[in-house]
Amino acid sequence: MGKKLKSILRRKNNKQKQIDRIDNKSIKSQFDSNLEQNIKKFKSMLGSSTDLEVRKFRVGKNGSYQVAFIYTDGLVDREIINNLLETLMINLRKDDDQNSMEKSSTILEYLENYGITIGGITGVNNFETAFDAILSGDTLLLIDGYSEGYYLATTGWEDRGVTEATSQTVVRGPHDSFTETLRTNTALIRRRIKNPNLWLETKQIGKRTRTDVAIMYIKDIAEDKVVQEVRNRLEQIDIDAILESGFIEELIQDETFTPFPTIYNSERPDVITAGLLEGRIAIFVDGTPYVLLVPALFIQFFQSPEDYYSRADIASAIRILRFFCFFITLLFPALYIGITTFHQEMIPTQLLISLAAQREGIPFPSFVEALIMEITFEILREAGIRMPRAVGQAVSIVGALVIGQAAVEAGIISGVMVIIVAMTAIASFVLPTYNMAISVRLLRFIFMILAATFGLFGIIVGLIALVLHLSSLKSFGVPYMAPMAPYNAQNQKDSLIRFPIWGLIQRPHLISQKNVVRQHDNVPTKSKK
Amino acid sequence: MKVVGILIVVALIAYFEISPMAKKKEIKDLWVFSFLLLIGTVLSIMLAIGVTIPNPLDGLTKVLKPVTNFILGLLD
Amino acid sequence: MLEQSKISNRQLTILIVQFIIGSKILFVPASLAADSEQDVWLSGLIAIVVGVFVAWFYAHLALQFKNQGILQYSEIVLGKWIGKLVNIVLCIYFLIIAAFLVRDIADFMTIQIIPGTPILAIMIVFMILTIIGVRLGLEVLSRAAEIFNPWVIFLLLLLLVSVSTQIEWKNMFPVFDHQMKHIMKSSLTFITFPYLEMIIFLQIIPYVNKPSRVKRNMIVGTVLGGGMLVVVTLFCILILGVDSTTRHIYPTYALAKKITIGEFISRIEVIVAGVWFLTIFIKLSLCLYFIAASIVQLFALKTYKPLTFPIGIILIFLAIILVPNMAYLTNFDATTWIPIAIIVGFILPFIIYIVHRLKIAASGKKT
Amino acid sequence: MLLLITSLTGCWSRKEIPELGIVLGMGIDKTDEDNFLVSYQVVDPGENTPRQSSGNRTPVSLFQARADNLFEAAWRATMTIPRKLYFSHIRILIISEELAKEGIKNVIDFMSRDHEMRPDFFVMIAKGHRAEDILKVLTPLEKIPANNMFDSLRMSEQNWAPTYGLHLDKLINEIVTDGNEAALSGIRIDGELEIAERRLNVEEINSPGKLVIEGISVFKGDKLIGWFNEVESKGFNYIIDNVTYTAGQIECPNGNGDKIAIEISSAKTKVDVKLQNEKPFFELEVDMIGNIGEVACKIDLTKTENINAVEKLVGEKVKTLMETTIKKAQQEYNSDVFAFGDTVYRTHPKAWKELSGNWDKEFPNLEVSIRTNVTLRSTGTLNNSFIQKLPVEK
Repeated sequence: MGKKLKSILRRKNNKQKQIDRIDNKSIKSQFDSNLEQNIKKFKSMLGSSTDLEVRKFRVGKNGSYQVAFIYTDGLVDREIINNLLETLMINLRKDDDQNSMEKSSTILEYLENYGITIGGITGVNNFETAFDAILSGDTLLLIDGYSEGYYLATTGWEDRGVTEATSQTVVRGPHDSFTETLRTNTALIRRRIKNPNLWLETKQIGKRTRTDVAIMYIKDIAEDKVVQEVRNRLEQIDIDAILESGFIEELIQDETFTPFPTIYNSERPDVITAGLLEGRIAIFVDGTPYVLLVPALFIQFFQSPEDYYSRADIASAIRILRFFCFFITLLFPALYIGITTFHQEMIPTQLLISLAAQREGIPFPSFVEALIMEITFEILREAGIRMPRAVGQAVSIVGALVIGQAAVEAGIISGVMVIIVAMTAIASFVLPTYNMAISVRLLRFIFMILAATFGLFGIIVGLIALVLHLSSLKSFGVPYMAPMAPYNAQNQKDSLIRFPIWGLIQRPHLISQKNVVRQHDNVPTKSKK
Repeated sequence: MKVVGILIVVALIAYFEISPMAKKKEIKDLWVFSFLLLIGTVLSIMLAIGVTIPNPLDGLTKVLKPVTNFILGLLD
Repeated sequence: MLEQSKISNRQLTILIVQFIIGSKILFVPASLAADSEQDVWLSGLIAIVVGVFVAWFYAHLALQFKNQGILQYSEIVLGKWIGKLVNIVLCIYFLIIAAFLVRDIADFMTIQIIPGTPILAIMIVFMILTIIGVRLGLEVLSRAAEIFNPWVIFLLLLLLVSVSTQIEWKNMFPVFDHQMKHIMKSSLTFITFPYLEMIIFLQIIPYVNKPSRVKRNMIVGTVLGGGMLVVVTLFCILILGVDSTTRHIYPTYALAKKITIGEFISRIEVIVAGVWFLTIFIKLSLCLYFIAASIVQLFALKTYKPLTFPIGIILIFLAIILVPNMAYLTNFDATTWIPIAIIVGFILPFIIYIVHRLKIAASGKKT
Repeated sequence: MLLLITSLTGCWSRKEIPELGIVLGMGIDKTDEDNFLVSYQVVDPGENTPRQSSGNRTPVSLFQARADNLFEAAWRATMTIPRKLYFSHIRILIISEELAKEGIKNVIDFMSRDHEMRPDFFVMIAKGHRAEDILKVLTPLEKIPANNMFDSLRMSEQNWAPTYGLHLDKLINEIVTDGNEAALSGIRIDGELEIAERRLNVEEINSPGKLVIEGISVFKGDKLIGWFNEVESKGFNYIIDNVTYTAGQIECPNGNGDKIAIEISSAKTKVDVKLQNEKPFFELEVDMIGNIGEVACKIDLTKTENINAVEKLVGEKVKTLMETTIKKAQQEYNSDVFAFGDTVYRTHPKAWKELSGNWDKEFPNLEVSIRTNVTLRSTGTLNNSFIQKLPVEK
C-alpha cells in the first residue's frame, strides 16, 4: 500500500529530477592573482549583497602587501576581526625582526606562522570553497598577487543561550536544552560523555542551505550496521534545503505512510545522552534545537526522562498510567459511541436512564455529537498554540467555558459528551512526546468511525489492524514493537515498567548486540548492624 | 445491484494486483491469479443472483458415511 | 520458501496456543459436554494427551526436513504428482476450515453482539483484516500474536476470576458417571478439531529460529492451549451446569454473561469476546497463509500476496454455501469431520513419514 | 464521506439511546380469551433525573399487548409505544398465578431465546393478582417500581429468610434438572389497587398501596401447584441453604410465654445422603451462628447454661420449621423443591438410576433427619436485660 502511494507521489518528481543548483560557471573557477579582480568577482557573484564586507589593508614592512578580509557581516565575531586587524596592521609593523620574514618563503607562510593569531586557518584557492566558508561565518584572507588565500575560523553569530526545555519539561532532572547552534549542542553531549569512543561525523546537506548535519554515536556500543545505514540514508538525500531536523526525519525514516513516528526527537541533552548510551545514534542538524535519535521504538515514546530520575516503583506506576492514557485517548470516544449505539446492555441501568435523560432532545446521533465536540477540541487546541500567548489564554477560556457550557445548556450536546471529550483531551496531554500524542489523536477519529459502523466489533477490528500495522513497522531495521514483539525478557525491565537502576543490567538487545552489559552487580547492600 | 458491487470490487482488486505482476513479468502468477479471481467472481455472482448451489459438504458426508459410522460406532 | 521471515520459538508457541483456542473456545464446552457431561475434564485430559502425541509427531516429521514445509517435501517424498495431489487435499482441508472460521465469527457476531448487521458485512470486514495480516507476512503475524498474547491471557483470567465466585461444586458430581466410550467420543471431537488441524504448523516450523527446541514448543503450546480450553469448559460446567452448557450454542459466551465485578461492572461479556476474536483472527490468517502457500507450491509461483484477495472472495463464498445453519455445522463437526481430520491430519503425514524413512533406509543400503 | 459511510450502515443494529424504550419490568398474564397479555413497564428517563424531572408525569409507563403467542404479543406492543422496546435491562418478570398454574414453559423459552434478554432478572409470581396490576403500583423511595421489586427481593433475601430470589437461568436449571423442582417468590399488593396505581400513592407518608413479597410458590414441572406460607418459606430456605441473615423468636426457657428474639447472622446447611437398603436417607445438619436480639423475660444471660438452653430452643425451633416444610412438600405437594433427588444423583449416581424412574413415589416417603447446632456469640450490647430488675407483674 505504502509503496504504491509512494510511487504515485514520486511520479511527478521524475519530470524535473534535476534539482536546481548554483551551476554558475564562475563558482568553480580559481582565484585570480589580482586582488581587485577577486573582490569584484565576489561582489558580483553575491549580487553586491550589502552584508558582504570587504576590508582592505596593507601589511608588512612599509605596508608592502595589499591584503583583504572578506566576510559576511553578522556571521563573524567582530571581536576576533578587530584583534586580527590589530595584530596585522599594528603589531606586525612594530616587529623589526626581519628574520621571521625572511625565514618564510612567501608572505602567506609568513602570515600563517607569525601574523594570524587565530585557531582555525585553512588554505583555499577557489571560489566555491571560499563561498562555503564566507557564508558560514569564516573570514577569507586574500593577498594581492597571490591566487590563493586562507579562510579563518571567525564564526560567531548571535545565538540563543542554553535555556530551559520547553517541549519536554521535567520536575526533577537537568533543565538545559539544545540550542540552534550545532556546536553548542554537540558540546552539551560531550560534556556528559567524556569518552573517546563518542564519535562525531559532520556533513553538509542541502544544495542551497549547506546545513551542517552531524551524526553522533558511541563507537563500541552502537551497531556498525545501523551507523552505516544512517550514513547511507543521509548520503542519499538530494535536496536543496534542510531547515529543521523534521526534513531529515521525513527523508530517512523507514515508512512514510504511518501516523506513528519511527524517529525519536528531543531537545533534552540528557535524553539524547541516554539514547547514545543505549547504542542509538543521534543526528544533529544545525539550526534547530531538536536532535533526532534512531532507531526509535514504540515504547520509547511513552518514556519520560524523569522516569529514570525518580523512584523505580513510582516511575513504573506512572508509565502504566501513560499507557492507560494512551488507550483512553485512542478509544474513549469510540467506546462511548460503540456502547451507546450498539451495546446499551453494558451500561448499568441507572446510568443508562440518566444518559437517556441527558440525550433526550439532542438532535444528533451520538457519533455526530462526538465528532462535533472532538473537532471543536482540536480546533481549540490548534488555536491555543498558534495564537499569541496572551490570546491563547482567552481562547482556552472561551473554548472550555463558553462553548462547553453553552452547548450543553442549549441542548446541542449532552453533558456526558463534554466529559468524554475533556477526558480524552487531558489524557492525550499525558503522553510525554508530542508527535505520538498527535498521531494517537488522529487515529481516534478512525476508531470513532469504526465504532459508529460496527460497534465494539469495529473497535476490535481497528485494534487488530493497528497492532498489525505497528508490528510491521521497523525503525532502521529494528522492529518497532520490540521488546514486546519480538519478546525479550531482559528488556521488559525497562518497557512497561522500570526496574531499579541496578536491575537494568543489559542494554536494549535489538538496538545493539555489542557490549550489552552496562553494569555489574550494583545491588545496594544494606549495612549490617 | 449486488452483482455490480461484486464487479466493482473485483475490478479494484484486479487493478491493484495486475499491474505490479505484469511489470515483473510474472506471467504464470498472473494466470493463476486471474483464474482464482474469475472463480471467485463467478461463484459470488451466482450466489448474489440466487442460483442454488449444492453444498459440497453433503457429498463429502455421503461418501464418508461408512467411515464415520464405523468410527462413531466404536464409541457408541 | 515463500518468504525470508524468521519467527522465534516463543512466537511459535504463542501461535500454537492461539491457533488451538481460536474458534474452538466458543464451542468447546458444548461439544465436549455433549457426551461426557460433567466428566468433560477427563475427556479434555485424554484429548490433550493424544494432542501431545500428535504435536510430537508433527514436530518430529517437520524436523526431518530442513527449510522445507510439508507442501514442499510431500512432492519430494511422494513424487511430484502424488505430492501435488496431497497438496490439493491439504489446500481443500484448510479451505473448509477457513470457511468455517469465517462463518463462526460472523455467526457469533450476528447472533450475540451486533444482530441486525448483515452477516456478509462482518465477513467482508473480517476477511479484509485477515488479508492485510497475511500480506504483511508470517513475521508480522507472529509479532501481532505476541502482542495479543497478554491480552488473551488477561481477558481469559478476567473471565475465570470474575465468575469464580459463582462456582457450584456440586455440578462436578458424580464423577466417572459415564462410560469410557462416551468420554472417548467427546475427546475425539476435541482431537480432530483443533489438534489434527495443527498440521498447518508443518508449513510454519521451517521458519523457526531454533529448530532444536521445536518439539518442546509444540508440546507446550498444545498443553497450554488445550489446558485453557479444558479449564473454560470446566468453569462452564461448574457455573452453568451441564444442561445449560449443552443447550447454549456459545456456552462460553453464556458464561461470560455471568460476569459481575462488584454491583456496578457487569454485562461486559462483549469485552471478553475479544479473546476469541483475536485468536480466530490468528487462526484464520494462518489458514489463509497456508492456502496461498499451497497454491504457490502447486503452480510454482513466485509470490503469494496477490492470491490473497481471490482466495478471500472464495472463502466468503464457501462460508455462506458450506454452512446452511449452525446446527449443520455442529453436526458436521461431530460426524463427518472426524474421519476427514483423521485422514488428512494424521494418516497423510504418517504415510509421508513412513515413505521418507523407507527411502532413507533404501538409500542407506545402497551406499 | 464519513457521514455517508455511517449513514449507509445506519439501518443495521444501531440504536441511539433516546430511541430506546427501556423495559425494566415485564408481566405476563393469561386473558379470558385464552391468549397472552404482556405488560411492559417502560421507564421515562426524563422523570428519573433530579435536574429535569417535571414532577407531573409518572416515572414509568405501562404498555400492553395481547396475542396468541408471547413473541407476537411482545412485538405487537410496539404499536402503542413510540420507541424501540429494549429488553436488556429487565429487572423483574412477573408471572400471574393463573398462568403459572397452567405452566410457564412458553414464557421461559421466549425469555431465554431472545439475545437481548439477559438472564440476570428475578422471576416472581403475582400471588392472587394479575401480573399487570403488580406492575401498575407506584412505589415510594425507589421511583421505578421494577427496581423497587428487584432491590427489595434482593435485600429481603439477604436479611430476612422467607424469600427466594431466582434468576431466569437458575429457574430453567431447576425446572430441567431431574430430581429438582422450581420454587419462586410471590408478590402481592397490600392495600387498594385503585390508589396504588396513581401518583397519590407516593404522595402520602404511608402509601396506601404497597408491594409485599410474600410466600414461596411450589412448582411441579413447570406448573405452580401451591404455596409455602411465611414459616414454611423460612424452613425452605434453611433446607436449601439460602439463609444468610434472619431473625426469629423463641419462648423463654422459664415458660411463661415471654419471648426472646434471636438474630441469626449465619446459617449453613449440609445435606448428606446415605443409602440404607437402596433407600436414600437424608441427614441435614444446620450450623447457625447468632446473637440475642431482644429479651422480654427474666433470664440471667451471664450464665452459660442459660445461653445453652436458649441455643437448644432455637435449634429445636428451626428443626420444627424445617420438618413442617418438608412434610408439606412431601405430602401435600409431592414436589422435590429441595433438590433432594439431584443430591442423590450427585453422590450416588448408581442408586439414582434406579430411583429416578419413580422418584414421585419415593419422595413423599423419604426419611430426613435434621440436626441443628446453634452458637449464640453475643447477647447484644447488654448482658442481662433491665427487665430482670423490674418487679414481677402479677
